[in-house]
Amino acid sequence: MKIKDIQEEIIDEFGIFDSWMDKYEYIIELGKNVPKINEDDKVDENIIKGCQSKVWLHAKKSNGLVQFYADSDALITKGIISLLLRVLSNQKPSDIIQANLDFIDKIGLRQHLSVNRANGLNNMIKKIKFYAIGYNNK
Amino acid sequence: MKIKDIQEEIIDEFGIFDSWMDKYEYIIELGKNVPKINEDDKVDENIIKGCQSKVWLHAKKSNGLVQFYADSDALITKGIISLLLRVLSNQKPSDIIQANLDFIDKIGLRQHLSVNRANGLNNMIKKIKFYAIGYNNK
Amino acid sequence: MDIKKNIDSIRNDFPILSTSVNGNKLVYLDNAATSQTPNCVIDSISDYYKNLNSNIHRGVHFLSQKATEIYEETRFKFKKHLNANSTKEIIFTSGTTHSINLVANGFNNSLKAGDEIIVSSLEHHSNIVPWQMLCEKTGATMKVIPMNQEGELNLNAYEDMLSKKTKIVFVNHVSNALGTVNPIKFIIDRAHSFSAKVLIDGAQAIPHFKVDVNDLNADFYVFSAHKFCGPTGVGILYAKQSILEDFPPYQGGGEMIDEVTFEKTTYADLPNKFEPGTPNIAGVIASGIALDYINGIGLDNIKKYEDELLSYATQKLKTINNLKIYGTSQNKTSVISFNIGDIHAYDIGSIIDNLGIAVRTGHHCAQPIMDYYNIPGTIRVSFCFYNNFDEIDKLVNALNRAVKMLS
Amino acid sequence: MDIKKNIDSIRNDFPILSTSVNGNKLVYLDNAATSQTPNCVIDSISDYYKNLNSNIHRGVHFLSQKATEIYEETRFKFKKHLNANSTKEIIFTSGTTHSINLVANGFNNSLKAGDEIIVSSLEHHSNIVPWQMLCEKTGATMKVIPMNQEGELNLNAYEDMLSKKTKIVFVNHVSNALGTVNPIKFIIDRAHSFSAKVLIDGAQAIPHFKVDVNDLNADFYVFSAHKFCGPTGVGILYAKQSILEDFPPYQGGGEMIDEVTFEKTTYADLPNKFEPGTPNIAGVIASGIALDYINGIGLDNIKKYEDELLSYATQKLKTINNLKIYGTSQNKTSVISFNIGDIHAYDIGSIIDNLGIAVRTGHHCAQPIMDYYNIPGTIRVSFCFYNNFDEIDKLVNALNRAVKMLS
Ligand SMILES: Cc1ncc(COP(=O)(O)O)c(C=O)c1O
Ligand SMILES: Cc1ncc(COP(=O)(O)O)c(C=O)c1O
Repeated sequence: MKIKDIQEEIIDEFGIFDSWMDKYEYIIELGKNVPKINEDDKVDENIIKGCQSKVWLHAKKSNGLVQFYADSDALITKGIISLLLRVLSNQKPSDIIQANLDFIDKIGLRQHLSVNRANGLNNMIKKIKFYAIGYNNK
Repeated sequence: MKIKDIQEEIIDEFGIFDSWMDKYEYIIELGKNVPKINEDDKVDENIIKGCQSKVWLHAKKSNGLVQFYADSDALITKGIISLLLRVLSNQKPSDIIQANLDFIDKIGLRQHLSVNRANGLNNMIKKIKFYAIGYNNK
Repeated sequence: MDIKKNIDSIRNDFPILSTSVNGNKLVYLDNAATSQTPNCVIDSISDYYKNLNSNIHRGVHFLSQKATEIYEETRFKFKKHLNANSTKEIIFTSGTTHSINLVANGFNNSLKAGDEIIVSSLEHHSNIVPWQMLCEKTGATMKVIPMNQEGELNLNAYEDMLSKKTKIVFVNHVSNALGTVNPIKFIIDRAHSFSAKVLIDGAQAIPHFKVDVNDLNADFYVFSAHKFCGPTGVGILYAKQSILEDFPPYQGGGEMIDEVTFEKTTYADLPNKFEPGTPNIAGVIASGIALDYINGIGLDNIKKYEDELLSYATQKLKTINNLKIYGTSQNKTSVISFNIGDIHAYDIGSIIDNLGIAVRTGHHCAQPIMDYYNIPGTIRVSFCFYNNFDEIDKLVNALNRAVKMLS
Repeated sequence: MDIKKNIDSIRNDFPILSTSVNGNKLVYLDNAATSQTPNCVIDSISDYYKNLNSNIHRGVHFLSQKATEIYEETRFKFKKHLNANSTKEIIFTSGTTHSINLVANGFNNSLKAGDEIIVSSLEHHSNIVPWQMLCEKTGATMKVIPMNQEGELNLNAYEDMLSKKTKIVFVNHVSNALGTVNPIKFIIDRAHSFSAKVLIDGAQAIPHFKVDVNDLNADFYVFSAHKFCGPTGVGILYAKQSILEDFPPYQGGGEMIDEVTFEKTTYADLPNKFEPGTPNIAGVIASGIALDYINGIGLDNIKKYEDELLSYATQKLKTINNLKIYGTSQNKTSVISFNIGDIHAYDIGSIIDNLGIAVRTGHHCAQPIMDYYNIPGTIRVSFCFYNNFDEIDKLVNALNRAVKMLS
């Protein structure tokens, strides 16, 4: 599925919730279902700075697509990561680099989640795009 | 005349002025009539700090009374000095030390003259009292 | 003033308390980070700019004189409140952090390799980093007073580390992360017997109880206006006059000089020597109004009321399963740091924020404490005299709801 | 906006302009010391404390996020206004004086005996004293660009003193005492050809015309909010990113660190590395509103209007017998420094103050200029875009009256 379409899908999903508490419940659910990453990948160089909770991110490339794996010690953060990964994992490097992630604003994440505060969310996106740029040049 | 009585006299004199412009005129007049001090006495150690204009002050003692001599490069300052000296010069050291200079407030000097700003007026009074203390101990 | 009886009228003094957040009425429990501002303080800032605004100390004109007078009256207010000996001992800075840096800089020339300085393990980063920088410059070394599980300092260890090599001891009066009130009178006294100087970081003390620097015999006492209902951008440094006189100036600029030529500059007397440039005039004046305001309520009343809030909240929070409080000293201010099970503090903070409840999560600029407990951070609630019991109930309900969502 | 046509409505934005002083309507001509504050700026401070007040950068809760967001948006406003490359190049300080001290401190480790730094003879004490302190610490020496009777710098002399030994040049964009606009682009360019760094003190430039740091290629550009209709207690430091990255931190504290242990502290990225502790949050946000306000009027319009005020006032003042103007450069802002005969500036200032006219008298924190002219001080009138022609007439009348009384 294309990045744009996945974003549409997420926006639709969030459309059914009336309140932010409900959205939180959903994000937490998503967080609980994120597969744990390998303890070996929880190394310092995979840590994303600027988040209040710890976030580890690493990536692989196969068949021309980039796969991202991420984890966090906080559930809400994990839920957000899972949204990001659902949109950006298993995509072509060039598509990732060019992706315009408007679903974040459309579902109200930016206003409602304090990840933004410490540039956590932006740093995650930046790191994801960095990986994509790296793979694109290889 | 006693310090207290001279102060009363000054308060009376200022009572006849309606406006501060008139008081200024009077103070300036007083300033113009202050005898110049000897150029030899205009030395740095006689300068009083904290005034926007330069103020020199020195003292002598004769017949148990202290005489003060002062000068300034600004006329209004000179006028104010002349009031201070009229009250405090030619008095006994002990009287000078104990003097409660309420005429300054009563004629409105403190509110109206910016000498106060840089503690200039206070520094003058302090220096005068210092001299008196010095002479008192001799 | 009986705060309990007057709590509604006190709350009315703080306009922000009636705003809503995410559709819920704000419950502000992040007072240790910054306190809220009463109308009288807000108005004093507006009044300043509407009637008085002018650069101080050097102007002959009316506004400048008037502003200077009120600025200096404010200095007198703080002198009196702290029971300092002279207004020369009160320096206005831009915050606690600035004050501490000013003091640390003062030791630049006198400290040397082989000297020791002592810090407590309960300190805010602002009372650690400037001293680390000083050690780097001078070659002095830093020793750390250890703490125990209750969040109290180990005074035996402190006594053992004192020696003739000790030059400076710096400890907070109250820990911002745990609320522990440290026995600073004892700490100061022991340090003085080795001729060491003592800086007390009073950022978390001044808002909550009366402090007498003369009685304490502190060499330096520092705090910020924004923590006691004052504005941002103002700090107060109390320091003994004799020490300030010996200290080199910290920053150079206008007002702090007596005469300037390109060959040589002579410095002005205290306190101006340490206040170069245009100060935060409106802020300083408003800080004085904030001081009047808390004195109007009465610090003894504040302490009594906040103690009640603390014990009510502690008892209520303990009803939550697996809730663990960090900082359980008998002598503490109205701060509670805790975690619930192994739920991340940040998850809980986010959810209760959505319910309008403002708390702080994280390391509270006191990483060494977190390292001691081996946790990434805590949830910290911190009360002010305008909080009420109802808000504590709301907090506990919100926490219960968050725990349910996150388990 | 045509200021002349809209002057009444502009004046209405400034509540202080309708206060009276000693029974006369205030005529405020001390704008170079500090400018007055429009309602929108005053209101932004009240609004902050009523709706938003919270400590920034580390809180997860709504208020903290919102305050952080607006604080950082303000940084962006200044980046854009100055045409800087990145918000990392904009540091908020407590004033110009603080900014200059921060920069001088940055050279502590790199400057050494034998190095030279160059100052202009037109500087404010704030741009002299910190560098004298730096010279004392490092053994570097200071050279002074001489001035001429018009109050302009001698650029030939400047070029002659540049050499490979020159490490830093620091000059103001506009002299606060005389109003001279210095040819800083040339000064920067020449300094760079010797790889020297240049600090421009723009305290008196930012309020009066547009400044583009990229075009100027300044290494550092500093100014204060209170000079362009903003609040007291806020300074802005622009500095090239690469330089700031190399600089050691100035003060230690919270927010400026990445990780703290007692063994070792790692510093945060720019700009936080230089903003330890709780900043003047309300003040910074209000400074952004002040910037919007002057941009709303338009700096080109401001310059044009103030030029008219300057030439009208200059012409009017010249009608007074024995009035001598100091600072007669062709390129100057709306500042006029003068004396009348040998009447002391302080006498005149006191009398016209009584008539409601606020001017500054004295050395204006620029003693070296006074030494050059061999005078103790001047009377300085300095205009802002909210002044009008009527006020200039009042000034001249008051001066005439004072002269009559004092002769
Ligand atoms: C040219 C110049 N530099 C520096 C300063 C100092 O600014 P502040 O007092 O805001 O630190 C001033 C203000 O008087 C100034 O005019
Ligand atoms: C104990 C303690 N010290 C120092 C500080 C730093 O104060 P400021 O940020 O006002 O400089 C704080 C505030 O967080 C504190 O709680």
